Amino acid sequence: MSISKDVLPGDAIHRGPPVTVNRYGPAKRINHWITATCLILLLLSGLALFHPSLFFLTGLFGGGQNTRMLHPWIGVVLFVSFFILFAQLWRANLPNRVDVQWVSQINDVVAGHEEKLPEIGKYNAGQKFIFWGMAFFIIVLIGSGLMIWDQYFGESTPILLRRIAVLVHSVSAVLIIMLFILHVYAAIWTRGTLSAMTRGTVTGGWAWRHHRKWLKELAGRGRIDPAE
Amino acid sequence: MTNAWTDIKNTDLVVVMGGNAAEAHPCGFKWVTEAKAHRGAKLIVVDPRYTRTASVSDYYAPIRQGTDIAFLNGVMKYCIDNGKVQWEYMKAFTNASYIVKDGFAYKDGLFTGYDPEKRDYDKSSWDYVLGEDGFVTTDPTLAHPRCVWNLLKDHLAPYTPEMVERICGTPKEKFLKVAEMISECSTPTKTMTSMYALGWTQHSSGSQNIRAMAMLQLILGNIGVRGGGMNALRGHSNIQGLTDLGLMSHLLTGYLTMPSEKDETFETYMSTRLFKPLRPGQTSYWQNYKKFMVSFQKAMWGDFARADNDWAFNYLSKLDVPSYDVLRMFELMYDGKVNGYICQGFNPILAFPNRDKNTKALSNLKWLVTMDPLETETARFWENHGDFNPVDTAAIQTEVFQLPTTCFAEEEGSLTNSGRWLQWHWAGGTPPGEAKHDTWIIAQIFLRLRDLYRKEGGAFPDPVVNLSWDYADPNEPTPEELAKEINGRALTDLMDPADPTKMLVPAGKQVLNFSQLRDDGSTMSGCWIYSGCFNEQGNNMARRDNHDPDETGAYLGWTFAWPLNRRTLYNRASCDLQGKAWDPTRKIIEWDGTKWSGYDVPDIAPNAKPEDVGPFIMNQEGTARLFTRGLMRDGPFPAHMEPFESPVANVFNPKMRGNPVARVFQTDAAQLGQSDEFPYAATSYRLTEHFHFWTKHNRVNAALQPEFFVEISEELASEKGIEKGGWVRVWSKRGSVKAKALVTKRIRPLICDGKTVHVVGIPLHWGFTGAAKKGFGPNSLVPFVGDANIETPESKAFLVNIEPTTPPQEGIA
Amino acid sequence: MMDSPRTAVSNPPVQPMETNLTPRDLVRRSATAELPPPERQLTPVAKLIDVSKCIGCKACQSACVEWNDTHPEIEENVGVYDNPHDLTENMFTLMRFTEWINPENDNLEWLIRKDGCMHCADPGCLKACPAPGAIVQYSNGIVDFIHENCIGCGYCVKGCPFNIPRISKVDHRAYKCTLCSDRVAVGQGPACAKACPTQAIVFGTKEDMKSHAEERITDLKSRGYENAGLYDPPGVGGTHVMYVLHHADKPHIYANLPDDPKISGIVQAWKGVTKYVGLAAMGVAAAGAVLHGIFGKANKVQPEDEENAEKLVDAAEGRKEDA
Amino acid sequence: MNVDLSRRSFLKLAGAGVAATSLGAMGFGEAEAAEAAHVRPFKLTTTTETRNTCPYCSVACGIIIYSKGDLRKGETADIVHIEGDVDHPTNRGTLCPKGAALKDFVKSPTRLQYPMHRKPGADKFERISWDEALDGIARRMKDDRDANFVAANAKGIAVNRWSTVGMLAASATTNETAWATFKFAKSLGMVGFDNQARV
Repeated sequence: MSISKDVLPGDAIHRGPPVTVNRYGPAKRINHWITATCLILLLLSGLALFHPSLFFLTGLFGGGQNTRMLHPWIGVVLFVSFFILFAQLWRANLPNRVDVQWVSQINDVVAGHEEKLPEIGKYNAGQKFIFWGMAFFIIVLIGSGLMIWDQYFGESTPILLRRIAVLVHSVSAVLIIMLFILHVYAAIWTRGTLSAMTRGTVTGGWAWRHHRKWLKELAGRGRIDPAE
Repeated sequence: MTNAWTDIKNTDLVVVMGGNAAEAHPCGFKWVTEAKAHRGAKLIVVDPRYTRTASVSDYYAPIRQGTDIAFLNGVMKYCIDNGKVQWEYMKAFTNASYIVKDGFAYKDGLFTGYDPEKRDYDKSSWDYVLGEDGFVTTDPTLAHPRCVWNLLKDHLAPYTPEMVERICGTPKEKFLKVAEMISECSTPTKTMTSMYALGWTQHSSGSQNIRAMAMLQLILGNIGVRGGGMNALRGHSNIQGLTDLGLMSHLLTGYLTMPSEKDETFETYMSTRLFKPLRPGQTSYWQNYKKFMVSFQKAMWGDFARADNDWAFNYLSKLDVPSYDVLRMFELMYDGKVNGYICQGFNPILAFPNRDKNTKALSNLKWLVTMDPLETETARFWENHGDFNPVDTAAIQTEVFQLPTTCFAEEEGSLTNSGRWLQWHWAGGTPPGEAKHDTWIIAQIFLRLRDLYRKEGGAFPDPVVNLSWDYADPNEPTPEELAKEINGRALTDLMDPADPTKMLVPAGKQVLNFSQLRDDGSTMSGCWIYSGCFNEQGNNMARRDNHDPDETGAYLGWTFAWPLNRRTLYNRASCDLQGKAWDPTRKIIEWDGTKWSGYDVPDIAPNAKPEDVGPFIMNQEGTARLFTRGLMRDGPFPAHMEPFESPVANVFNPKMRGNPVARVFQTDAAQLGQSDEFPYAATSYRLTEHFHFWTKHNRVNAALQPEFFVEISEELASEKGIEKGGWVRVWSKRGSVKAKALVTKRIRPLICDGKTVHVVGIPLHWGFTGAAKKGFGPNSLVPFVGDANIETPESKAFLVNIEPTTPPQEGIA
Repeated sequence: MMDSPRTAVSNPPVQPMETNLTPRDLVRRSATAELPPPERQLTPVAKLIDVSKCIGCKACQSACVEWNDTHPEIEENVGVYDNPHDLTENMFTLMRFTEWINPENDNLEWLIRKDGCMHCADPGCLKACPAPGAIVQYSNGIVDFIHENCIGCGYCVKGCPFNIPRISKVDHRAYKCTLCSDRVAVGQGPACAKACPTQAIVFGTKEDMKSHAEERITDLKSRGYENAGLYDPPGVGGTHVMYVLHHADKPHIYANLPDDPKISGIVQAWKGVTKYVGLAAMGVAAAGAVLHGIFGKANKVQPEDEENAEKLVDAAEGRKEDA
Repeated sequence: MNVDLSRRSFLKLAGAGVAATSLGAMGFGEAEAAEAAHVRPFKLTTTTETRNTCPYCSVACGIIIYSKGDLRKGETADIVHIEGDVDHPTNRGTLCPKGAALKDFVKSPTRLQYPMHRKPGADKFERISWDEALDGIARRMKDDRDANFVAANAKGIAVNRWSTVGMLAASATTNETAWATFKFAKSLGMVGFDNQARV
């Protein structure tokens, strides 16, 4: 059962040396980067309106009026973009028993003692956490964001709800930004990860080290192409 | 108004009945709030609706529309029964002590002498007993059973609080509370002011509504005093001026009257107007009628009005009917007897009763001229607007000329306000397009007509070709020229009658005021009561000194008030028989032993001794009339009469419909509805956001009150299944309108004579032109009957039915 | 002549005049931390709305539209007198009508309240505003929107305890009553107060307005309104638009006038703790990441991992070939 | 004539009012260094003032018309604002919702600008010249008066009645216009001549 969840269409191993593994195809990578760009733009434009000391960031968008106008539209793009990604990745991110084990050994994770951890499928619990966290906050943000998108929906909700919405929106924004930091940092800290979203491939060693179960499943299912 | 707007601050009690001052006259109503804030004055509102005036009142009592006389008679009775009368004032300044002829009586809702065929009274018994000296016999003790006071008490006897409740639907305890508050003003140091408007006039018994309150005010001693009076809040900026200047069928200027066919010669005309005093030593100012009349004729026709041609008396029309008022003219038009009509800034298609009849009447015209700064429904009466004006355009053969005029902002001249102030204003803007001043248009038509008569001759050209028109530029007389003509000037040197060597006014100079007018043709004056407005001192209407010594509210240096710059009429009555102010804190004028003087221009000869000369100098009696003899067509006392369309019968005479002497044309009689078919009592009114049919052209006011609606009670709404904001159809025997429903707690059903009466309120500001949403006016529903004395239509009380409906259709049907 | 309180003692000037409200008279400026204290303290002003004198004529609305050159829409009648139906970017003030049956005597009272900006001493709109200088408060108490600086985010709407500002659909800027700051700056009172026929609206120094209110309250009490009082709610630090109410014990009967208005706790949380904690949290997270990056050991793929992978692949290939 | 009025004397007169004390206390009048506009620029600056009277009800409130351009100097005057006249004893600067919006009446899109004519049966107005309109009206009036004038009654008494053409006079024209209109209508023997006071 777990095989079908962990192995996504397009995942494949190229024989080496060195061995490389296709982790994300071009469509997913473009999708990811659109989402990421949107998130960064939202982060910048949102922070500009979040605290006066950051208002200067509106300059990046051509002034306050434009920032106010663009932010919700970028949000809509992000929402759509993210959920196209979501539709493709959610199954691989369903939690399983191994995730519990992984979380219980979080110290080993942080310390880099991966040899002590169980073998991981395509995503570890941390990645899954980020995935679901993103999904959750994006829904919350788009929902609360629509309520305070005064240009179109200003009068469609009562003022109390709008006040709650604005608070929820900013709290969620803070949390998603922290999630974002974690995501970025984890990608950097775990060397070799970035290439998954740039070239679309990781090295066999990376897959062996971090997602051995996924690699084994790929190998087991014969998803191996000859080296170029 | 007998008093000025600014005088209302001096009152102790404001009674708003027959009007809605806060909504229709907000800036005048300011003075009510001032009296409340600074004198602790109280405000009473009696109205079928809880209006915005009521919202700031101290006491509100509901009343069924058209029953004000019963209410006021009830209050008078309450005051008399409880001794709340200002006895000294009433005895000295009214005709209470005058003895009335035997034979005068009142029974079954009718006075003596009623002829149902003619719908008129033989008024010969409605008169005083005259002594051999020609003066009225009086009984100052008021003991004589035939004196006015005792007849009045008899007349008022049926108007008990129970009867008031039965007729008016006003709960007894509310009526008693109002009566008690009013009766407190019978002391010399407490005054009440009456502020009324079309809520009293637009009834078939409208004149008697006002009389009833005037009588109450006389009994309480509130006429002529500061903070008192009868204050008619006139609706338009110069409606007072146009009436003063006699732009009415039965009038000449200054309340001189048009001759009738009975006035065959100038002598007979004058003989019925030079009223002799009915009591010794009284002024009876109309004895000067001839001076004003001759001066008027000289103003009209100059040298063509001479002693040897009876001052061109024959140039004037002689009426064969009491008046060719608007109702009669539209009746004639409806009958095809009128060919042409000129509407100078008027919108009869929305203003006159029975719109359907008006539309047919206008369709019978050969031609119609409208002069207005704005589009009017009248100018476009032939244009189909779906349900809003469902006419057959092609079938209407009336030719229409629509002439664009300037508005207030683009013209100069004076307007007479409700308090009789003539205020000059200046032009501040350039007229749009080719819009022209009314005077230019009138002059142009006149000059063309005069040329045609000079060239072609025709029917009696004399009054036209000989009309005084000696203006610097005949094409457009200037406001100053016209104002000077109204004031009048000496045509020959005027010498002092007391000292023939002393010249009062050299020939060609403006007279000081009407006291200098003569009946020998040596003076001219367009309108005697306005004389003094523009004399050798200059344009007094443009004066702007707003000082008010001792804050009496008089403002004598501000513009000009007629007559003679007098601000409070009958102000002599503010003093007792010794000439001292009834209330020293509210002095207007006082007698100092030799003359009258004070804050206002005395309304009496300056040297007239207080004990000798009565304060009501325009009356033959010198006193005010609680009993009017034959001067009013429908009775010398006000008696309860139902509206022509009433939900209940007249309790005094169930067979009597409406005012028994009011004129009803045949076709209109057939269009009167019955309460079984039309069970609800409707009334019409204006709203504070709008001015008639003008402000619907204005985007701001259109936004403040955008769409036609009717107001009904929650009870009627639930009975009829009508929703707040839903569409309703309201219809009478004469027409049907569609409106939004405004369901409110401010209208509650009344119980009258045991019957539940629902009131339907219909405001009047919408039509099919302008910025606001298209709508209807109440006049579609109003019956074509008028007041018995003055023919003002009964727009305030009529019957309708109501039901929920679908929205009206705009497109051409 | 002066027995009546009224806003205007002289007609507006037409000669050029210096404005009396300058940027140097600001005591608060939205999204601006370091505002130099004003060189002078203007006398606090206030508009007093005596609900008991108001006749609901809407002259204030009309005068407001004309002075501010706004263009309210012509709407429909929906069975009420309130028109337009709500405050809009083109209608800064609005008469709100309530038909209220007094439970004590069963009498109908038609309560008419002029709604509009209250010019709070502690303005929620200004607190919420993220755009520097879009909302300012002068030392005389006027809270004004500086439209050039407004970004149209609508935060002021959420910040306002009275639900007053409205965002224009056309230029996307927030609008509300300015207390006619342009008129006050040349010594004139607001257009609404000048127009008000009964002078139910008066304007002057806040102190004068309070003492005038006292007179009015005394008068109302003498007429049986025992609970007459002044509405100058302390929850927002008092206001520069105050009401005289006949029933000051229950402001809510006047078309939901808040009984005890405060800047919403939610808004306080949003602009207070969230802003600081949020910023701190994000900062800590970022800093933590950086520190961990610098001082922590990166999780690197080891050569043996690559070898293992190759072995795995080879094994798998082997199986494949074997098969 | 209309602008040199008693503003100053009036101010002196105005001693103890709420506002009199208030406005002085607001610091108004102190010279300020020129600074970038902050509040909206005062829009009546350099306009021309004209005293007028509100044309609606007969409280007859004093108003001031503010225009760009001065008629008295022969210029075109475009009305930009209308406000209550503080010097007026009745309204003291206040105005009702109608009066306060007078500018929009003057500037109404449905203000008439040109003489228009509707032919019998036609479904629209057509623009005509003033001369055409005035000549046409005069001709029609003369023809009708000549045809239907009643010079005398059965007894041979001159009655001079013309009842087949009527006129309604306006309720908002000046007294001076009314007097000219009165002379015009009554000299023609037009008996069906009434005004708004009737209703």
